[in-house]
Amino acid sequence: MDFLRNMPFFCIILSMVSAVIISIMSDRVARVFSLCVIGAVSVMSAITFFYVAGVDQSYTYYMGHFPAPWGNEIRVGILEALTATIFSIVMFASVLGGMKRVFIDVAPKKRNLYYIMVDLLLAALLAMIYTNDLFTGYVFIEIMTISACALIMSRDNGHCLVSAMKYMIMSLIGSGLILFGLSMLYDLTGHLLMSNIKEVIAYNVANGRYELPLTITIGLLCVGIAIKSALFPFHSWLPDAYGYSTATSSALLSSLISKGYIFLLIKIMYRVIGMDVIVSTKIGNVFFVFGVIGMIAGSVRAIAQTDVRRMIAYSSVAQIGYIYMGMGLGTELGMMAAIFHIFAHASAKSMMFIAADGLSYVSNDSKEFRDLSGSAIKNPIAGATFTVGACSMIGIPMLAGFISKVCFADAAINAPTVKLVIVMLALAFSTLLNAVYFMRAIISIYRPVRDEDKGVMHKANPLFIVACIIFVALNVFLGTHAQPIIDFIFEGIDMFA
Amino acid sequence: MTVFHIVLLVLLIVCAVAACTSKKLINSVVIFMSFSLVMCIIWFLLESPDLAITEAAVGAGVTSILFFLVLRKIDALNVYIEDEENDDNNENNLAKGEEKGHE
Amino acid sequence: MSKLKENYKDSFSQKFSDFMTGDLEVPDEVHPRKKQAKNNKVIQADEFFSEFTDADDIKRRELYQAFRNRKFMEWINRAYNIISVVVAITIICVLLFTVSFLPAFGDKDNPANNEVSERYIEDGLDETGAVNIVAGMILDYRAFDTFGESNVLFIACCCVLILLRNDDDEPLPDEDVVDFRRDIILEKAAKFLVPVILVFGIYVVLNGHLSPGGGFSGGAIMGAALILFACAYGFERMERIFSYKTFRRITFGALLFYGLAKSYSFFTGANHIESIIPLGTPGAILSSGLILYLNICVGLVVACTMYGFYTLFKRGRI
Amino acid sequence: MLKEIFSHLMTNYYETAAVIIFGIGFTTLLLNKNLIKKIIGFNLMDNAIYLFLASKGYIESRKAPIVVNGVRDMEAYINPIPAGLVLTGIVVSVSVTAIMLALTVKLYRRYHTLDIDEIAIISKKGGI
Repeated sequence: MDFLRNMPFFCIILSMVSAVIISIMSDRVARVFSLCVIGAVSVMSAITFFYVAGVDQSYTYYMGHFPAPWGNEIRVGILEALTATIFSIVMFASVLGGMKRVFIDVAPKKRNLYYIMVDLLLAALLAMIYTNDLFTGYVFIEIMTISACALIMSRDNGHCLVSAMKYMIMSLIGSGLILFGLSMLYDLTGHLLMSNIKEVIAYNVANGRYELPLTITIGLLCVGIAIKSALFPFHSWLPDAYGYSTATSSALLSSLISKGYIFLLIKIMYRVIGMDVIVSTKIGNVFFVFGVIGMIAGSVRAIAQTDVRRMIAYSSVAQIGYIYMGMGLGTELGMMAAIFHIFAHASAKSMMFIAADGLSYVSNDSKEFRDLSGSAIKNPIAGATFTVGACSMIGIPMLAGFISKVCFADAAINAPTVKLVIVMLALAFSTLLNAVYFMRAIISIYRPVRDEDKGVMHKANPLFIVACIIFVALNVFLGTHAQPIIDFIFEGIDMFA
Repeated sequence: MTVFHIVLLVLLIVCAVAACTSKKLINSVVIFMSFSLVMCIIWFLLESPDLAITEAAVGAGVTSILFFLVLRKIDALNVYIEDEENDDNNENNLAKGEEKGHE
Repeated sequence: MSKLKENYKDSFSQKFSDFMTGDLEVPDEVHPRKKQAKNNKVIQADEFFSEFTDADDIKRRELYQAFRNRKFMEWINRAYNIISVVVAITIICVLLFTVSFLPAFGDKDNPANNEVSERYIEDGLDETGAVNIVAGMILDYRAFDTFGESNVLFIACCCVLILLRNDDDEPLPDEDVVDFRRDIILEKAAKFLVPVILVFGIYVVLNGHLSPGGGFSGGAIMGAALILFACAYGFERMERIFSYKTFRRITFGALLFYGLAKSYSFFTGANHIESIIPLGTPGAILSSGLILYLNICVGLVVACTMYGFYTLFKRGRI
Repeated sequence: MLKEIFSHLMTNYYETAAVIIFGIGFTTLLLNKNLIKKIIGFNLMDNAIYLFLASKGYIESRKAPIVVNGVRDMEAYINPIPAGLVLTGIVVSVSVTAIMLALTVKLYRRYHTLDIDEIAIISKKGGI
């Protein structure tokens, strides 16, 4: 049992214990310590990824002295390690980029509490990616919900408190439904460990026992997670939550938290209930329909926004629709396209929130398009990052968004013809809508500045520049070196079951 | 023995309905406290004493204290919630509640 | 050509170019002049809010009433109520219909009574040393969940700190002074009750692995004892024994010990190294390995958090 | 068909009661606009789910899972797992209730009302 196998365990425990340690630090030390922890976790996740890719099969790691169905267990595969690496890199860059804004928005005494939330969010994300036990997943869903709510409300103005309350109400309904589905699943199968549940469910389905309760349980779990990850009909809390909180919070919320829930849903589909049972219950079509409607409705609402952050928030409603559409196709290609889009959207969306914050910092803290005009000339780094993020979301080649759109089209071709037509139409129409509102944003930030305020070029602080470079590098890497990542995703999916 | 179980469950449902439909906020909080106590007895009947002690100490104890503190903090101890139709009645109550708070 | 017309302002091309450049004319009453951030200082919510007099409240309430009383809104409210009742009833019927298909309540050969619970009951005493199998299961078999669990409490306390804690330099809220009237009856009762509750709480925590109870319930009882003491004797005397500094140190120490002890046992378990923690004779107080110390840590965290909730809600400062 | 369903419901009467209370909590959440009532609705929903989960572990005529004078065979005790899960759940619902109550106090200090719709409209139009 060589030493490298302990890496995921070290990541989770390090981020949890560091959250406890930060509680007695001052805010400056807490900021640096939290950044080091996130950096260390991303390095360790990369090491785990290369180790698992080398060994080429997933392994389980006992949390405690007792084997799986009795004690807790985490299971490390290629897909989990890849997701953990990309998520921790995105979190590192988001926290680095938004650091100055956190020190403006959050009250002086409460900044180290903010960094406790960031670390526990990382711990919850890693635990949800790696866990092989459903109830551990539920406990860390709760930690993620509370820390996300704390990230929203840490900026002390009226809008944030109202959106935090709305977010709390919607998420608690979601986690209530998840716990209800989980307890019914426990009642039907007697296990909480994912692989054991799958065996008992396969046995039940084989000789037709408990047919109806299983479908209801799948329905409860899927609706619960859809509410928490803001799929189309349940997305009313998302624009306020992302639009008004500090830059780092909205970057973390939009790119990591909703993706953590979707990753848990993929794990439930493959490892808890089994892909064949899921396809037979036709739940995929529900995701497909809501995903397509979400794509169109999210983009249409984004056009009508005059506030740049609410526009980006509505566009992430559309992108979550893309992911659910990919999952709804039901084929392995569709799932691969959905997972790649999780990575592409995570890197592009947080980049745009951080860049939008840099732009509004230059145009006296106003987020309206009217005041942002010409801000990209004053703050070129933020302008360039915003443009790269927007182009990646539209799907300009050489960037991550383009590859995910190609994967979606590729998956649609192999899907049944009805879905093929719908996907192609939805892709074309939604890309056009994306282009309209993102181009408008880019045009307005690059408009020539009126002569009287030809202010001096704003020198962005070095940390912001480093964060932007990491974001652009990650996006271009995902865009150009996509083929190895797609192969790893395919291997990961086979290893997942 | 199951009759006792059923009686407690019916009492639980009655408490739940009463907690939701009661007009005064303080009534619903007190009824919710009794809901937790009945729940504590049910845990005991379901042969899980750990849950009984935890529910009694945490559910009935601390949650109710927090509810009363919040009601005290926002001077809503005597707020009377009408149905949506006659909202104006609710206004002067809130206003009345406020004056009493500021005396 | 359109520029020559005198009213080119509302011609289509001008509107479209306005739309493209985000220059939309926004009527002033939709976006009333927002209060500019004074010299970019972070505005404390209450100080910003205190400038609104009661007149503003009533004006704002008319704004809300006008919005609500429009015919259109009445229809929406009635429709919303009907739809929500229908949705709730369908959910209840669907769930009741599923409950009738679930395995019967309380019979022996339910799928839930399989080899998992069999090992907990039969080997629980030997492997964890805890007489109370539930405590053994929580703090040894499935310890990772419970570590996440005490982090949920810690994070909830941080949330309430973010929301309700006003800065130390701010003067004590006036109701704190007015509110505390020496109540002889409460004081005499507390003089007798507080030690009894505290001893009972400590008993429940220490015997967590022998009798029902354990970290969570014992901690809540100790928290209740602290709350009663603060109620009866006021915050000044409480401040001497339990200030914010001790609160932070206790929470930090307990959770750090819990984290390190549990990561030691996870690490030794995963790498199949024999852990050096003795299990002791079942039934004795110092018996079941780490469980007793973990119970004490969880008890301390829960007691501090419950007391912290009380003081933060009561006067915004621990 | 209906008779058979009703007889089944009578056998698992604990789960039926739990689902009814879940429905009551859910209705309270949807119908009431007052924040305190919504929080009470949440607590009802959570307690109902824990009742549903804990009643899964109960087995007729068996004792609580505390080893008494060395009796260690499985027939004597009920299933301990749901009790452990519900213990975790109770603490989760207390923490969530504390956070939502703190939010309610902050919202009341700012908007002087407990009606969430009124708060949302005022915060959108009033701009604070």
